[in-house]
Amino acid sequence: MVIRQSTRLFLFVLVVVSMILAGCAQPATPAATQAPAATEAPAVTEAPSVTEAPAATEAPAERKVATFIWTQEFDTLNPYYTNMWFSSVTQQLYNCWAWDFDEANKPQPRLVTELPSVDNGGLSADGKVITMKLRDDIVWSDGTPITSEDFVFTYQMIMADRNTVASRNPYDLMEKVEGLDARTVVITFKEPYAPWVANLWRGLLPAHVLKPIFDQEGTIDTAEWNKAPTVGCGPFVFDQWESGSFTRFVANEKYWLGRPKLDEIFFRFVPDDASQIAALKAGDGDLGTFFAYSDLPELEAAGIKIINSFSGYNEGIYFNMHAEKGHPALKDVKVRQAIALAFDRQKLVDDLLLGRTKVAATDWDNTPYNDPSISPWPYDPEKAKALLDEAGWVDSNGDGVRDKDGVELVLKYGTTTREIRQDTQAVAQQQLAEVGIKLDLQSFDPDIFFASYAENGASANFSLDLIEYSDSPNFPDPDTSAWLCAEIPSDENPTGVNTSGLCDEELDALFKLQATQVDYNERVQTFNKITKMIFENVYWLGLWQDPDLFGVSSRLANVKISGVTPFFNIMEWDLAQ
Amino acid sequence: MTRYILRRLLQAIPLLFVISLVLFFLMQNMGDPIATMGGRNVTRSADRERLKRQLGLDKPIIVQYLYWLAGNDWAKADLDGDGIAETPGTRRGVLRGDFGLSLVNKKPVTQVIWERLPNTLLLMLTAEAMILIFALLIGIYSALKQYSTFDNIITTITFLFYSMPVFFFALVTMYIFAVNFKKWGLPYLPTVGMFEPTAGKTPLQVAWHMVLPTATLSFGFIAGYSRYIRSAMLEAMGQDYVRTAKAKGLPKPEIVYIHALKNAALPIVTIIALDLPFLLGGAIVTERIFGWPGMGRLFLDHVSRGDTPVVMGILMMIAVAVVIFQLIADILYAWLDPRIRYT
Amino acid sequence: MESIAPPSKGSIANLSPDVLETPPLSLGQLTWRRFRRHKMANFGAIMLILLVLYAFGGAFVFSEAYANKTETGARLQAPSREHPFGTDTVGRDILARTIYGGQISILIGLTAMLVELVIGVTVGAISGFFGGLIDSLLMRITEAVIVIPQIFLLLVMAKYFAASIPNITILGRTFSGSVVVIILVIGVTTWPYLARIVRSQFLSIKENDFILAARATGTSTTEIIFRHILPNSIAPIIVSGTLSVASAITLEAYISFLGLGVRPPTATWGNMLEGAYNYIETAWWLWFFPGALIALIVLSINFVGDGLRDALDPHSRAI
Amino acid sequence: MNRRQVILDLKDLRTRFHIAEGTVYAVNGVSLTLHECETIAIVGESGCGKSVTMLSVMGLIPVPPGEIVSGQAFYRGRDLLALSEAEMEHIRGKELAMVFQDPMTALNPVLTIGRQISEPLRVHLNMDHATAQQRVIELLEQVGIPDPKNRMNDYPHQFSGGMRQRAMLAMALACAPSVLIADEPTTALDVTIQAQIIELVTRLRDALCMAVIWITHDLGVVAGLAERVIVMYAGLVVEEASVDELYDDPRHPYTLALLAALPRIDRRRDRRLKSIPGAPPNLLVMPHGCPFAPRCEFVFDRCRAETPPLLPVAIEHRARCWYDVVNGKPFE
Repeated sequence: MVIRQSTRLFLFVLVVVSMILAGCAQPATPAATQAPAATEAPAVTEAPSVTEAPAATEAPAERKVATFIWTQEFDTLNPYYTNMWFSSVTQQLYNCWAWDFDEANKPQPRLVTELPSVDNGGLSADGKVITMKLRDDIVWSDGTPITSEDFVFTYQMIMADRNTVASRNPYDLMEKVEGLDARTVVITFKEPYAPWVANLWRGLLPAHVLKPIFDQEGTIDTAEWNKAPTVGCGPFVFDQWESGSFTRFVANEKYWLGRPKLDEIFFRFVPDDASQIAALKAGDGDLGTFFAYSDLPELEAAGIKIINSFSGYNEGIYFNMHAEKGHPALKDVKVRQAIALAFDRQKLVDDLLLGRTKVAATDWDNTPYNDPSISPWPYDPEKAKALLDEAGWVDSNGDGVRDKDGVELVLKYGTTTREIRQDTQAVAQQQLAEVGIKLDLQSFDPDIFFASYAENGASANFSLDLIEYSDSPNFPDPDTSAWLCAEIPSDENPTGVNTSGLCDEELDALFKLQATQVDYNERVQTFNKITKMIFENVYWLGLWQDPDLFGVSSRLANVKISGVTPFFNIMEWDLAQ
Repeated sequence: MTRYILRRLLQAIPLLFVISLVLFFLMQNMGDPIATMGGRNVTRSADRERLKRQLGLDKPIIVQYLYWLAGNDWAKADLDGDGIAETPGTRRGVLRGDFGLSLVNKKPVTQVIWERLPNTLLLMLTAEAMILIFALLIGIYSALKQYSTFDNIITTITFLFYSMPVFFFALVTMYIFAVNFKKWGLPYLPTVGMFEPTAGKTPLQVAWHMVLPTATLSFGFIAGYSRYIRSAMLEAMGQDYVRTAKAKGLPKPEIVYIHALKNAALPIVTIIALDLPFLLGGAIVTERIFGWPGMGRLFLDHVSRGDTPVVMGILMMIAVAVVIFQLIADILYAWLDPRIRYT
Repeated sequence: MESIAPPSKGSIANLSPDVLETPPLSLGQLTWRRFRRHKMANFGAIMLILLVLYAFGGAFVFSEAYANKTETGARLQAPSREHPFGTDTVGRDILARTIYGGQISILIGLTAMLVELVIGVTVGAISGFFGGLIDSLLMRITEAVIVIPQIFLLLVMAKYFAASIPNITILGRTFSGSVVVIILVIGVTTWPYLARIVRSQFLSIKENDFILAARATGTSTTEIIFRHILPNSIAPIIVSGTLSVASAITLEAYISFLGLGVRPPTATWGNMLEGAYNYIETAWWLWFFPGALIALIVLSINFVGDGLRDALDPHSRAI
Repeated sequence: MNRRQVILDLKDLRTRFHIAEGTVYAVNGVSLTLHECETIAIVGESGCGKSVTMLSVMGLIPVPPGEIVSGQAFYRGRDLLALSEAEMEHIRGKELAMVFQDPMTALNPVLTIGRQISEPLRVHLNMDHATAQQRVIELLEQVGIPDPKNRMNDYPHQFSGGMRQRAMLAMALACAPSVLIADEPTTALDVTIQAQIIELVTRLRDALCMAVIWITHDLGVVAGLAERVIVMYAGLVVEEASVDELYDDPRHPYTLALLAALPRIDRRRDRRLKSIPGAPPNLLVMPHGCPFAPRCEFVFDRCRAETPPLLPVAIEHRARCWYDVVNGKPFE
């Protein structure tokens, strides 16, 4: 009797618990069994038979596992569906470029026997036709040979209407891609295309895996391979990806440049910087990246080696010089020069970036097209004041802010919410105030800041006067469309990328010219002219060279990092003895 | 009863419809899903235009909503940009169970959510269990010992926890138990993640990693709930029927746990039933701080990339759950309280 | 023989019976008396006054320019005599920033509460008073807002408005436009609970005899609402308004913490925490002071709200 | 003198409540005796300490804020006030049972009537489920609830007010207690039901030979029910007498006033009902002097200075007054 009662005592508690169980366990259980089944199934059937089983028999000793810490999770593992830094950088592990780049950013043939050039007949004299000779020994990780068919298929996939690839650059500039034979790929451009070395074949899609899917579905958007590329062509093969948690890659036994020395690379997704630092210091991670500069001394103290990998990113300020929407002051070169002179960027780099990098002089610092004779504008506030006076901007109403014709020299300065950028804004605000320029600071989420003109993106709609960011998508090639007159965003051209709104005919012509100059030396000449124009007119003001920071633990040996393809020699990485 | 349930469910349909419409419109201005994010490949204006076309983002918003709701397999899309719509759509729409594909990773939204849901449920249900157990213990005890030293101390502490923003609590506990304990050579708790990658995803590892997030999630709620239970119990204990029960010579536990608690439980059960569906959303802040791979982080990641299908999927899932749990709460209430009957 | 306790014990014996009767107190006096007896509420009120003094009085000690003055050479300094709360990532004085940040945080709390009150009371009053179609329509809208978890709605809305509102200058101070956004977003997402409370108050009060009497004498609808019903339902509105200030301050901190809050250089306690989060180990003073201030003000307001709840409760047994 | 055995004997009971505003002197030295099978009535205005006195005896005063300062309550020779809570649990409901004023609130709304009645059976008599069910049906039958077999599964809200009070009675009578304390059990009911309940209690009392303490503010209902009446004012017994004696020969001005306020069909029509001027005293202050003095029409100086003792005024009749209402002058 009493027991009966006491069971009913907590009846309502039980009800709640059973509600939880009934309501929630139901969906949870199938998910728990299904989700792994979906992702693991291919891994279980294929990967172990290829990699793990032999590894287990040959080397019963300890597996060499390296743990990398990424602060963002991959979006997709299909190299053509992503723009994301973390995804793109990881591609060197499980996928392959026709050639990747070494730590000096020199191309290294991987799938081809040698880099096409005019001398070896790989490049036609007019620069339109590129002929690639493939190696004989290249195979996918499941043993299928890699042939010209894969290249043609990759091209087709990029151009297919129903594939939402991230970028068609430069494939939509091509006339055709053909496989002359199994080992020869011929690419024909419509116009001479100078930056081909940097932009061609950044990844390869396995025709034998994806073609059946494409034939059936009409798209490879939803192909399982995008999430679980168990067939790859890199030194490692995809093994497992648990959403929000980790991704595992294991050694590719069939890699033609030799089996990697590590057995496994484990990517851990840690969304939080502080935890990344803690994990690295504790030895829970062997490699991490995207550090705040202030964390560097501590990391080094803990024995982490910091590698500054310059990947062409140069942080700088774009001036809004749009004919109608720009601030009148910014159309005057003297005002722009004054801003350059009034902002002590060297001190900024020394203090906020701990002197780990340099003030950027040009948008092309660290690329092979850089003009080394140019050095940044010095800090000279007195001269800045003189220039502003000269330009007619004086403080006529005594409010501490210069004005001219009733217009106050108040500039809207916008950037993303990244901490270092917001900090820079605060410093700039104070320093420019000293010469009588007032800054209104604004910061935006990246997707709002970089949204297009059509989406009312802050960087594209000319509502800001100073726009700070860094961009170097073609590295190591300096090609950029951000300066072309035709790229000025407008209602007619809602996706334009010229955030300065500047249309300088001479500059425009030079940019168009360089894009077709297949000859390196000629192109360098053109770029030097471009660089000089931009620098002297202060069309762009460099803040700092923005390297990718990698922290590598002392456990790892043979680590080299490239600015373009950071993990180009990942197969040689090893655990230190 | 069946009629009542049916009527309630029918009433929910326009509600969900309005919610989805408003959210969908809100989300259109949330940022450009195609915006480059420090990209390594060029997304030129031509690519932006093409992607907009392919993803249907060039359509008027009402059409986008219609496609989202009812699919577009009855319409044709212009994918090659020649101005002629010739390719039939493939989406079946939410009404037919197709929440679309994530703009970020092209996975079906349902799969994206399923991948994270178990993690969130694990964390949240553990937290909810802790909350219930401790809130009941504390609430009942401090109600029975009203104005005792224990009650006063607990009241002060619960107010402290209740007022402390979650992140502050998380940071302080992390600083003490993960950072400083390690510094002092004490057994320390892990800072982030669901398990040590080296140790693997063992139950022990997961449990160990759940300590701080669970505590962070629980404390505020324990404080809030126990206050609530305390006052509900105090009210119940002051009722005449409790005096009657006492006058009958019933032993104290029976008075407290049957006569008082059963009455006090009514509002408590309602509150819990109404709070439960919000657990599905995970705790955004807690999951972010402790790097827990759950729904809250998923939401945050995808909101920041303007991934409308996933964000809509998460919000609609929660909305549906809330509607259902509200109904469950009402039915439960009727079941617990014989005075209420729905017709 | 029985005897009453000796007269000496009754020291109030000389008082006449009339005096002994509890003198009638106005609602305000009664509330104040009850509130005064609530120890935690008193503590909260005093703490709150101190915090407001800190945020607004501190402005006389440090200028806003000083709060925004960067000194990159002195960044991330631990608390010292010169900078009692240390310095932040660009060498700004955290003490001065918590003062100016406090102003914005308190401002956000108060104005967001006002927005919430205006919407919530209007919707609740209309809904409760008129009933019928208007009521069910308004209540469906209210439900629609409630059904989405607030923090989700906040994030979506914060992003929605993030790009659209420029900086504003009031009284010579420039506020990031995001302050307005945050105020609106918090106000717009928190009102449904208040609306429900007000509605149920209206529903029960409008059935009272004195409302019938007022109607019978031909009192206008507006007058009935504003003179008769609203004053009678003011207690729960006051309590809920008080607590809203606390929750608005917390919510601002949440949004800021998730990177969608008030933009620098305008400091708030919330956005000071955001950047600090990466320095949990290396520079605890970055997060500790703003975090503790938020916790303290929210605690104080909750105490005051609790005290008010007890003091305004007509059923409260305490005299 | 009453020859029956004394079953309940209260001696100088004093109960106070300590609340935020001060101390409420609720019961200020009450002594009374109750014999087996006897029915007494305690009469007084609301707030005069009738209920508190009985709740103190039952140990149902919430402590804190309540406090029983002194006194004894002997039940069959055992001082109830000295018993532990556990010992009291055995007496409450079994030996002493209580029926409360408002059966709506006094019954637990979420438990069935049957279950609530069976509780004392289980607790005190260790009955098993089936036996207890059977007994519940009998009890319900006894108090006149039709179709008890089905009605026992109803919830209180499904019962009418009178039926609820009958159920309350059934619950109180479950273990056949020696003393039944009825705390204004009919106040919330209408007159016909009131009469039925009174009739029921009388019948059950006679059948079970149960002592009954009937607390009421209505002297009218006392007449046909009680043998003795105790009039209370401000936590004090002011008059005590047999029913007839009290009606015929009231000695305390308060009793006089109460009777005057009572509509009586045996009085002349033209006599107007009199209300008692003033309000009951504020018990936040320890009464000094006669507590009724402010409202008394016979008041004189001594009343305000000294509290009168409970003096015998006739056989088995005591009153607490300095004034001899019979002779119209103060006592010597």
